[in-house]
Amino acid sequence: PITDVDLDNVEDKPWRKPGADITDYFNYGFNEISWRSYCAKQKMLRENKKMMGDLDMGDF
Amino acid sequence: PITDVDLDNVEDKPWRKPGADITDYFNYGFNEISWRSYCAKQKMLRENKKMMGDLDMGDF
Amino acid sequence: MYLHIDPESKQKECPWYARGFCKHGPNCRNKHVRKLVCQNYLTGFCPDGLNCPNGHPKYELPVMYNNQAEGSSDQPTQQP
Ligand SMILES: [Zn+2]
Ligand SMILES: [Zn+2]
Repeated sequence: PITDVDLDNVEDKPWRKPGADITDYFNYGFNEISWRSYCAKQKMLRENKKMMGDLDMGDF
Repeated sequence: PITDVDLDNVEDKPWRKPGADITDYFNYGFNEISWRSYCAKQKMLRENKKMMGDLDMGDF
Repeated sequence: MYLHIDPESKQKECPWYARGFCKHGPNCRNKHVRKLVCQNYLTGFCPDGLNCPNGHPKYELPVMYNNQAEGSSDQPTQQP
């Protein structure tokens, strides 16, 4: 999945450089912060769901 | 918000059709069942928050 | 923009960028198609699916890219 691309592993973060156009790197108006929180939401909801799968969904 | 939209009111549920990709419709690995329970939970949280807002939050 | 990359090769939409982020930026071999995001899909569900005028940033990459989670190459590996 796309969340495997860790921004911290991208060397020298070219989108931060002067003159760089952040929209060349991030689509949908994402920036570094909002992209990280989107990825966090993906992980959280997917892990939650896995846990919920172990329970009887009828409880919800 | 979209979490208030009842899936039962969505005509012909295109994501159920053969060949349909459910991820075109549902994000975060949701399916019809888990999305319904997520919406119910969100609604509960919103109502809780509203109730709490009526109390003096300084007590918390 | 410096077209040191053959524009002919930019015909294919970049699957990483379509999912929200591509580390190759302007040097990517694939086309970066800018879109508005669908707020419903960001919330979790959009009844319009493929007919939605706004972008649905998917989580998974297409199968042929799955061995390249880091986006190390923009060329798809041909699966047998
Ligand atoms: Zn790209
Ligand atoms: Zn949409």
